[in-house]
Amino acid sequence: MGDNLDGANLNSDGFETQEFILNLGPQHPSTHGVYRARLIMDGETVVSAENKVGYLHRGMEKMAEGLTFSQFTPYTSRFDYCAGALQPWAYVIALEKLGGIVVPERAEYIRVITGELNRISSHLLMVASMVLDFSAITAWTYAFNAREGVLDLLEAVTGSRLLMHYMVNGGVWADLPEGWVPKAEAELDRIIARLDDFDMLVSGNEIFLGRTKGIAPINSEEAIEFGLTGANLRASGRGLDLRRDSPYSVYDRFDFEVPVLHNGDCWDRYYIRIMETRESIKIVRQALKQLPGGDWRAKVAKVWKPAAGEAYTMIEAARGVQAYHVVSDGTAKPYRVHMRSPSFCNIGVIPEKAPGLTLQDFISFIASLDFVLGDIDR
Amino acid sequence: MRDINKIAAVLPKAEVRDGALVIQASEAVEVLAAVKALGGFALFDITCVDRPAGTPPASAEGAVPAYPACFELAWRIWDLSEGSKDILTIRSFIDHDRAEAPSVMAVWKSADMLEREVWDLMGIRFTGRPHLERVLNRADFEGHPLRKDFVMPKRDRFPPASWDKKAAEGGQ
Amino acid sequence: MTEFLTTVFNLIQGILGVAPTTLALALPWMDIFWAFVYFVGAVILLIINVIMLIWIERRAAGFFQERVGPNRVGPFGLLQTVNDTIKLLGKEWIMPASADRMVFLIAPLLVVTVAVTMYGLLPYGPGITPVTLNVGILFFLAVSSTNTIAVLMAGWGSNNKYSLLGGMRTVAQIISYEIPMALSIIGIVMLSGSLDLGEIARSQSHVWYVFIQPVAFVIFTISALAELTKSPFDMTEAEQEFVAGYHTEYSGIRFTLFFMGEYANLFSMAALGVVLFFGGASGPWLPPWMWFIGKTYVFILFLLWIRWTFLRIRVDKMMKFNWKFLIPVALANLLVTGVGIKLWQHFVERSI
Amino acid sequence: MELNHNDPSAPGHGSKEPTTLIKGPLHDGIEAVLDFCRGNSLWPVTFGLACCAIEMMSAGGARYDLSRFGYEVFRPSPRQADLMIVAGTVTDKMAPLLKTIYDQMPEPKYVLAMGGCAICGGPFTDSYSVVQGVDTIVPVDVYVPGCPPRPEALIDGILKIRAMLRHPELREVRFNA
Repeated sequence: MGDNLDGANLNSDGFETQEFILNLGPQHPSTHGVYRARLIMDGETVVSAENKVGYLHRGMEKMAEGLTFSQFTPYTSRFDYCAGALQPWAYVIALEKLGGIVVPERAEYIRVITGELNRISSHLLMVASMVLDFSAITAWTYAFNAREGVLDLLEAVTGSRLLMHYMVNGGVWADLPEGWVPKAEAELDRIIARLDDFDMLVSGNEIFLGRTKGIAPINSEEAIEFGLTGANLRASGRGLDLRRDSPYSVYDRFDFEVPVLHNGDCWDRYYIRIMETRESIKIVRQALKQLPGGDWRAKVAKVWKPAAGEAYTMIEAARGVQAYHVVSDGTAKPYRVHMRSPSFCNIGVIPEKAPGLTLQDFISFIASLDFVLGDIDR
Repeated sequence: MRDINKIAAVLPKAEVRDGALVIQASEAVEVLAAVKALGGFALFDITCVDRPAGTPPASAEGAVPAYPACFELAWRIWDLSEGSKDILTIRSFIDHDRAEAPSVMAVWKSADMLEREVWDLMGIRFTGRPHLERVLNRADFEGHPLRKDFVMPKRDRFPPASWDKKAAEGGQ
Repeated sequence: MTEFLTTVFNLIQGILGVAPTTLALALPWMDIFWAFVYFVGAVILLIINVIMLIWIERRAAGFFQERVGPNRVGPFGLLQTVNDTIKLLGKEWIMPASADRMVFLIAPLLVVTVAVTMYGLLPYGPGITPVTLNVGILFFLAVSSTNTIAVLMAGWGSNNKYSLLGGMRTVAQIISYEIPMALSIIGIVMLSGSLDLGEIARSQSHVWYVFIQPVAFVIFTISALAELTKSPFDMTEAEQEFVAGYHTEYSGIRFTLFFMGEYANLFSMAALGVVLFFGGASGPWLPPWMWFIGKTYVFILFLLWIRWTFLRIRVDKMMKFNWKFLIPVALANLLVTGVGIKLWQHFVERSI
Repeated sequence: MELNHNDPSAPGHGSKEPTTLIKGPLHDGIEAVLDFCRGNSLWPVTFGLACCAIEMMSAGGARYDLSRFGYEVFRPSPRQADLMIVAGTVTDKMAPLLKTIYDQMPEPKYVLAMGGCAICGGPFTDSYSVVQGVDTIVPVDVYVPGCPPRPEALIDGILKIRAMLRHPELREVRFNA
């Protein structure tokens, strides 16, 4: 221990205390991947925290410059790997904007269906891994059971469980399989039942409330100041949701609510995911009802060259507002692709809010922010 | 979207070009603070495009005046006001030789992570802010990968010899 | 089956009873001989228990989590733990270069020693109490708290921050929760009028103390969970915070010893609960020792049920809960018990 | 520190001599029993890097239930683990730490490279910051291809390690290949 003690000082009782550095991560059970926090601790209290990320930096933005526009589409799903079907959406919208492609209506509906299903699976993963940080392994399996149901549906459509290369430039990669719609409707009931099980087991649990209520509250001004988006922002009392406020795709045709909670503490950030999951299920049900026939993919040339220009598009992804800045110089390869990742901005709030939390609170805090390292590090 | 011309009217140092505000990089703090004072805005993203001399600059509507070689740095401001959830772009063109811009961390705290990212990947040095250090790449990484003149390091099957014990211990 | 087991048990008992005389051992040697027999018995019981308990824990976890659990090695996966233990025996021993050697090495041994000692005190049935002490319960509590030292030694000796934090937490937790546990036991002692575990068990021949002292039972269960560092009080390991707590740096057989100690303590603590609240080895039809083991396992399953349902509590809330709620309630319970006993003696017993 | 595990003289490669007091058939017998037991209780270290880690979690979940084989004991501390599942892309920044974790594990230890990235860099093999396969850092026993591999594939990969332990001749194939 002796070598990284930062210096001794006296506490209020006159005892000599020493602060020490604790490296939480990159290999740590509760950092959800390779996130590392460099904590200066006084006993079990965090004095200051510093984000150390980049352990999963794969240099994808640079790689995009060496690939064609459509070759890069599958890479986009590797950014936020917990929501692999939802991820390429902003990118393909950017491409369609650049190339002036009109997406068939059926494709838009299928995108909404797969995207929302993917949001459900992503939120379930978030609540599951959050309760796992409180060592609730049983609750974790319940959430994973619910998630498996969603993944079954997605797999039938996209052919993959996690990283779906499904949304492509001009539509979706394939049509819905035959007989999928009634199956999906039946499965959604089961998913809701499993979600209710989980909700009953965890949400009202006194210990869970004790560990999340009032921990690291972020008010809406702070949230905006730090660039928080998505569910984290909505848990802070600011009901911003691009799906409702600036509808892309066909979101203006669905009737759904944007849940808002006002305390901005860990419990709110947790519970808003459960609420959003229910809303997403609503959207999927409506989309399945309204699903039109027709084509599912616009005609796009194999060697596709958009006009020179740039597009900046944003969608409401699972972890917040995600934007793509795609610059084209008129060739088949993108000149520059930049992704504004919600997780990267969300973790900016950690150093501000961490001081004064105990280590256990810090764990619930970072779990409730729901970041994904692929999204942060790119 | 609020009318961009109205916004520009209160910002004496900005001109409207291609649906974006174009400013001198050195005035960024002033302009962004003025935008923030209008209320209902949040710094959403900082993007940067490297445009070496000779490449045709491009923008959505019409062409950006041909700068010889520049970094096209853009602050993307999210308009949060009711009913309009759009992006206000404040752009500035920075010389290749003096890749510098003032930090807007004092205006919006979300700039902290974003500026570190732009520094790491694009090599724009943001002045007037603490700990501008690499955020994604290793501390001993050479170059800024998203620049167009970045030379891909030659990689063989084996990891580079630059790993030392210090890196293994996680000390940066 | 039962009769067969009883016969075998009696046979062993007979042989052991005869053996010293046939060997014509002098009296002090006889004591040592018996001590050795009890020691071996306790160790065997401990090992069987640990194997069963880990299997039960994993299968019970599977049951609660809508899955199967280990079922490949042996029938129903019964030999999974044996398999794991043998594997751990064959693992490399690692000691960190900067560890405090002696402290690091002694800690796991101390854990098992404590566990074996506690096994020697339990009244498994009439005539099968290895060591009868008239201050049994005090000795039991005293020995069980020695665990604290072992954990602190492991945490300190590893020279690892996670270990040290985990160790310190455990010390704070175990020491604090000993108080409500002792207070809940005092009520039982007042009712039975004895500190001897066997005597306490026997005094429940009419009614189990769980019905007379329900509050004490709840307090005992909660503090037993805390003493055992089982969820929701599993602060020691707290893998989501402290990687593996005090045994982060232990590998191979030393880690196994910690693991064994943990599960052995689970049994002895549950057995203590059975002695105090469920009439010990009493019961109809079956031989007493079977009743004892059966009751203990039911109690263990109850503890595991709690464990697999709840999440981990926050460490400061745990302390607050102890000092501001559990101890006052335990003291109030003590007061009520004392007054109740006095009133009983005054009105009921006198009238009889 | 040049790490080159294709070099036969490097530590961790197949050419090392066991140093033991017991020799001959007794030693072989003990090793056979130990290997059997090792195969049935490969405890993985909790170590997820990227996308594949989510599938690793799924494998531990109720549907795929890794616990049937006794492998569900995910140990957070590498000191108590037998198996490192490299689930995801290894970057230059992460690689020294990965090596450290491998070094912290007690022998005998096994490495499973899960997914294309861990095998050879996968789709990111052209990137400036990605290690071209985890076998350039640590010796790998089993490769499970896929992007990401399904949980069944992961379980099959772990069972391949078990098969390798039960049939030592398979190990020879690996080292001679």
